[in-house]
Amino acid sequence: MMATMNMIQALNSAMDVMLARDPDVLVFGEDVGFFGGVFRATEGLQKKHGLERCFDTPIAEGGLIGVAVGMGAYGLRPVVEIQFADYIYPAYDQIVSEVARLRYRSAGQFTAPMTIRAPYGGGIFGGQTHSQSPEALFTHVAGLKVVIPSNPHDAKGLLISAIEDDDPVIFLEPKRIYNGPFDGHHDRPISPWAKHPASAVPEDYYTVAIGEAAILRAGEQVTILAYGTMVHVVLAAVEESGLDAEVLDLRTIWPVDIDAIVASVRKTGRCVIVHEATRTSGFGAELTALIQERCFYHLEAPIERVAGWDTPYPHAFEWEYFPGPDRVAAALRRTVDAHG
Amino acid sequence: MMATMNMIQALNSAMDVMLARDPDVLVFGEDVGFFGGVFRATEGLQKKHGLERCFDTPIAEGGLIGVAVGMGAYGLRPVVEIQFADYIYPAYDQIVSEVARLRYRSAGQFTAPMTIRAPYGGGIFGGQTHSQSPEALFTHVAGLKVVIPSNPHDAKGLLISAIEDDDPVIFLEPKRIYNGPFDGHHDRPISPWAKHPASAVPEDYYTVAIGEAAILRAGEQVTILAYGTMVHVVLAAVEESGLDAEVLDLRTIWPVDIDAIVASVRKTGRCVIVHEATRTSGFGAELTALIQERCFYHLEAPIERVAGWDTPYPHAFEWEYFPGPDRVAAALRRTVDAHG
Amino acid sequence: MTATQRPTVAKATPARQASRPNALSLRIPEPRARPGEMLDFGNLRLSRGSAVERPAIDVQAHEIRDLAYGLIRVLDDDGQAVGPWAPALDTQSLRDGLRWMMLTRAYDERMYRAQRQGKTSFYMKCAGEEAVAVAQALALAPDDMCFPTYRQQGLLIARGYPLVEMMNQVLSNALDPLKGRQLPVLYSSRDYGVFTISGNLGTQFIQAVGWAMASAYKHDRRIAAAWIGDGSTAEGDFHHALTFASVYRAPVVLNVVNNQWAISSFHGIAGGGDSPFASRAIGYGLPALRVDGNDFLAVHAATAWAVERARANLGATLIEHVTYRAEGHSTSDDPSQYRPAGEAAGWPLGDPVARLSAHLVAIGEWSADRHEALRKELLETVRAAGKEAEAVGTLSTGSRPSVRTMFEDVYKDAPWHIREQRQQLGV
Amino acid sequence: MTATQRPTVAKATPARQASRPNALSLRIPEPRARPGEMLDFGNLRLSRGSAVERPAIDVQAHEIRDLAYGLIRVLDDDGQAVGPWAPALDTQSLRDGLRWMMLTRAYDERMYRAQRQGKTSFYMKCAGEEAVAVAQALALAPDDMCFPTYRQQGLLIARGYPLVEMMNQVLSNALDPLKGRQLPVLYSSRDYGVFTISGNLGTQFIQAVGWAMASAYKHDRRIAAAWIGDGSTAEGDFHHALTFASVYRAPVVLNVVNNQWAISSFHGIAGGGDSPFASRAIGYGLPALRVDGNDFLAVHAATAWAVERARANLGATLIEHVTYRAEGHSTSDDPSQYRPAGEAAGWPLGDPVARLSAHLVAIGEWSADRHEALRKELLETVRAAGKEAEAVGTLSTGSRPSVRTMFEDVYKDAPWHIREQRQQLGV
Ligand SMILES: Cc1ncc(C[n+]2csc(CCOP(=O)(O)OP(=O)(O)O)c2C)c(N)n1
Ligand SMILES: Cc1ncc(C[n+]2csc(CCOP(=O)(O)OP(=O)(O)O)c2C)c(N)n1
Ligand SMILES: [Mg+2]
Ligand SMILES: [Mg+2]
Repeated sequence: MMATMNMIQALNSAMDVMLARDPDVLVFGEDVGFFGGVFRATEGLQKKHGLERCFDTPIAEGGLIGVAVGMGAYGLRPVVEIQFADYIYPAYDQIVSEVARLRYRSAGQFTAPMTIRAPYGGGIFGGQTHSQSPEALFTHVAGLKVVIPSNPHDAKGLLISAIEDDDPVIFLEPKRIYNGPFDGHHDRPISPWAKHPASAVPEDYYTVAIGEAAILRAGEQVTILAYGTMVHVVLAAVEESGLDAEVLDLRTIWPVDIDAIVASVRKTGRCVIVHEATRTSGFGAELTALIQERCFYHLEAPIERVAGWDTPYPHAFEWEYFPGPDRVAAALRRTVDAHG
Repeated sequence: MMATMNMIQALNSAMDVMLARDPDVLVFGEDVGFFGGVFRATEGLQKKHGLERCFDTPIAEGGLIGVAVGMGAYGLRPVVEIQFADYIYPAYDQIVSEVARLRYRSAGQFTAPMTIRAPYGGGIFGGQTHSQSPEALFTHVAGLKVVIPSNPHDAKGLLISAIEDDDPVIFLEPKRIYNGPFDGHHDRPISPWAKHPASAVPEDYYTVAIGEAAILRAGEQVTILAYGTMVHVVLAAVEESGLDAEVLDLRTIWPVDIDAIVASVRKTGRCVIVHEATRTSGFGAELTALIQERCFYHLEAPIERVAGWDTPYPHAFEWEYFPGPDRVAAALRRTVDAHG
Repeated sequence: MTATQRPTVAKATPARQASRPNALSLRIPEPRARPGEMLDFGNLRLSRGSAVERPAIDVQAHEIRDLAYGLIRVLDDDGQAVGPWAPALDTQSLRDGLRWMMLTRAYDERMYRAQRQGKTSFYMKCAGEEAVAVAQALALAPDDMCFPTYRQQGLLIARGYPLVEMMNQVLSNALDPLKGRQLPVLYSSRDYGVFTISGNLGTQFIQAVGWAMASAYKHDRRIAAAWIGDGSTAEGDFHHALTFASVYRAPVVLNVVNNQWAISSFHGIAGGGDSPFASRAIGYGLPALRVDGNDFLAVHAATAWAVERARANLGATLIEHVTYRAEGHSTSDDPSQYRPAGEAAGWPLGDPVARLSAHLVAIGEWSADRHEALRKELLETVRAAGKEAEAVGTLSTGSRPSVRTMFEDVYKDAPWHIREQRQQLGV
Repeated sequence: MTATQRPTVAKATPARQASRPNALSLRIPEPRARPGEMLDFGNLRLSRGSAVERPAIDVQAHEIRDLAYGLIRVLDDDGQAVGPWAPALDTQSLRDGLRWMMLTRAYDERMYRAQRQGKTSFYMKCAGEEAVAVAQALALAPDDMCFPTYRQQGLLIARGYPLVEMMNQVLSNALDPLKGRQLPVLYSSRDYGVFTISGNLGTQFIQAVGWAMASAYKHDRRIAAAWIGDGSTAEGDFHHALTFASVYRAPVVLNVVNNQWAISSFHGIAGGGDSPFASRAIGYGLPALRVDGNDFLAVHAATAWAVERARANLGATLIEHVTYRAEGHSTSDDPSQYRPAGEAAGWPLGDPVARLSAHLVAIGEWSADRHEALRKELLETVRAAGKEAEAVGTLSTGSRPSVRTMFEDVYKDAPWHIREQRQQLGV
């Protein structure tokens, strides 16, 4: 049975399905219980599955991840919500030193198969502490997987895969597109998910594989790598620039779908990488390095990065900070025009 | 007056000089007071400058950095020690959300001019929690400077610069070379700093500027970028490979000396980057991206990264994990031999 | 005042039926009432004003552990100041306090509306909690350093920070002292002794201890004060603050503002059910005061005690202010989803403005007419300030800070990469 | 037992002379004695064995706050078990306890020497603290889950984990169950209910609470136990553990092993000066027991109480074990640099092995000869195990785990980048 869902509904449905299928799945975090989460992703789950299966926690991100480690060691599969990715840092020690390393240091005796959900990214006038994109702080940590969906269908399928995965998954949700795709044209009317094909979501169980990119548009002139909200911005920029670009939605950023990337860049010889995170040491740096190591002799132009500036995300300058379609289009043009 | 110092003595001397010059400088951290630190970097400072100027703290890295933020807001210049860089994560929220952003978010009203010293890196059989190189987790954070010395002379001069800097500085100390340079040949006799020219250190105040790389060896065939212990490994690899490499000791990794890097790579057309940190999303990724953006048409071979494997640092495999001179030399040879 | 109270009957925690005898089961705490249910404040530990002793400031912490479980109150039901904690505040101070609380409320109402009108993105009121910040501002010296959360706007108002400046911040306009960088209400004023408010909960608590340590190190006389919400006490920073304050005997007043809710989570989720937040201090050897946070005089008296103690180099005090968040968490919140509608009105400790006003009336220094006149005057003050600020600009219209400033203050001097990025944006 | 005690005269904290009257000053706590100074245990709160009541396990936490400040003791100076906490342990259990403590000590001595001989990189003893882990292992059920620090090797030994396996781990040889990945002494054994020990202090404390919550959620009967050092209580994880344990009433026994030192920092730097660590529990509404950690019977009795309480679904207990780290922090440490040489010998609570042995003698179940014979037997047991382990390999010689395994278990299945790196290394 298919239904039309926005991202929040799709995520909710994924947790609902997994709570029903697996008694070892628990959902918890700040405000996720009775209220259903500040973005309402867990709405109704406590009522349906019981107080003990979906509940509020104290405001202590390090505490709730620590608890999830212990639960994982017992044999449960916690799905925890960090209210905003900007608030994940108090849990950074538990994530880096414990969650990511449990399997390795215990030689497989203990594992922490948890899913850490966190809304991330800008575009909502959230200021510097409700807009961050910290994905690169996790891709550097061996033992973690990092997943970022860009539409309802993928969101549900990937979240189910994450919950079933025996490794810990950092599951970052682009909050700007919870309720509708957003192409960066903030001055145009908002479009709901219902008009987008990826809002057609099976009501039951299904998975989207972790580690596989989606080619959203085939093209010859340039490869664009993006994830999350930026996928929609990129598609708009491609359309507006009239270029024949190949657009990859990475979906899983680590371990990334290296084969899809290499195949595309070898074909186009040019590449632009787009993310919202601050540029320096962002995930675009790793992508650039991987590509130039593998496609050096195919590259006809420098790989460009379009990214957030190396400043905090300032409240008043949402659209000057946000890497919108104009900045992407300009980079595309530079890249396509470049020749040595 | 010059003296012969190892790195510990040079660091100690920097703090001693600054405690004497500036009553607003305080030194604190776990075990740094009466005992003088587990690596003895603060030995004698409490006795000489008084209990209140160099003291022990509770074991709470988040707490001691938090306290340093408040002291910075008051007008002091705290110099804090994190006993091992591996234990900096409990302070990550205070560093990312507070230390790095204080000036920005208060529009300059409040600043946190602190120096955070932390021994880092491997080569001492410290296992996975006494060997880490977390520098990239700080280069991604706007507002932080990251400094990594490779010898006693630079260590003292850079530490004084860091203490005097009005921005927060993450000061990572390659613990393997505290007592002598180490070229990665673990099976050869240990050489003390006294035999190395950089052990000649002025006893008094001097600075080495933050943001400036040092060209340790001029060369034409390939540029090598390194910092910390790896500088010595690289020099050995160059000598053993017989190649005419240009070796840059970055010293400050952020903001990095981009001019020196670009000038060198434009000249040689080839580049190898060496660090101990795990490879994926390590600082080598950012360096690679910066170089290919700026030197694309000068590059004759892919930029290579020689780095720690994407695993925790395993106790028994110190030398299989450590990127030693053989791995560096092999990368040099590949890079020099490469042609499209 | 306690009309809605009913006898204490603990609501049973629904627990899955244990499948085995003697099996363990998990307790998930729940509030006594949810939307549609009867109000129930039966677990609020109340004391009468005269019931709680006022010790000397140099008392040993362990001698006054009981104060963590009582409730310091001064104003009785007749509006009289009674008991050992009744402070010797002159009438002018009381009238000032009333004015600032009312000004805070009027300001909140205007800015809340401004957000609803699309003039800014976000706003947070402190309705019902005004006594905490205002009475404490009065008890602190003007140069003592404050480390507040987003819900102590009363500090700035009581210290005389210009309303227009506050509004400029909330509107992120061209005159915003924080240059449009911060979310509304995350003020900062070095000149008025208010530390830059963080979006990350809890961080300021330990920072205040550091500031106090610095002041002690410099043989200064200034002390620090910090605030944290009931929910946020669960963060590690809270523990760090108590630990460091105890170890270094830091001159700091540490305040827990227990307004019963942390967004949708009741105080029991933060661990306020089995032991009051004030009692956390006991284990660190710090004195704790639990105070009626809606009683202006009680808050003032408790704070003055802690301030005097800190200033005498006797170290930190933890004060729990028992109050109630009378409205939503923020403009993004809808509390009717998770708590009974009448809870604010039924709150047994009443409203701080009404209670202080009643006290002034009771002692013959105030009247309903003067109250109403003051209300109108303040409305006008706020309206005038609002006009002035909005004339400069709002988040959506008028003049904004220069985009160029977006790249400033990341570092003291912009490094090459920031300069390069500024040029890329063409500003 | 308390020969070196002298009257309590607090050592004055040297403070810079305040330059202004009434100026603040910073207190930096110092231990009562440093190398070369007279021993001073005057601030140790002792109680006699009969002085501390033993409440029913379903007591309300607030009724027994005093237990956080007393000291539960059972063995008196004559080696008799006295007072309400004297447990009904049969002789065989006592002899087992003695054996395991002695085996732990013998094991420690051998492995310490192995490190000195270059056979491994690092080692940590628990000399003087053996009663904590061993008596607690006895009081817990074998399938209760332990979350220890690096200083509870006695847990594994008392649970019968093979010595050779422990040695293989310390030597990082080919049979190391952790494949050479962990620093020596950071054991892990799922089969024996011992969680993988972290190099990062404190993290396990809250994890144990999570495990206990899981057990409660599954209506299991197993409980969890966690240990943390006095120094490490300052970490946020400690506060998280107490908060979550209180909120969800988790079936867990939370132990603070107060061995007076954290490397070179005395317990006062962790905030143990103004209030005992046990008292931290009070503010969370959790019961606290403070126990003579060198008194095997007292540790057992206190633990049994907490275990019974947790198993009855009454929630968590915090136990502070007052003990003494009789030797260096680790093989990297030299305690003579920062504490008086005779402090261990002068420790008022004596040595746990000697005290349990004396008790068995006093009740006619042991003798000096049997003690000596056991010591020799255990020495031989350890020697034989050591030979066996070293025959496999040490960190520097013999056979090591396959290098290939370095790339395993980062993830369940190695992704492309890990496979690629393994190929690069050619393994
Ligand atoms: C570290 C962190 N975690 C989560 C949040 C999201 N958040 C903002 S306010 C809030 C509730 C705080 O409640 P409380 O401390 O009781 O303060 P109150 O709002 O009641 O004044 C939460 C969870 C945050 N800002 N920072
Ligand atoms: C997060 C963290 N910070 C610092 C350290 C370094 N360190 C290792 S042991 C130790 C002292 C711990 O003292 P305590 O908790 O009292 O335990 P004890 O060694 O006395 O058993 C320190 C500071 C660490 N391992 N982890
Ligand atoms: Mg609250
Ligand atoms: Mg200790």
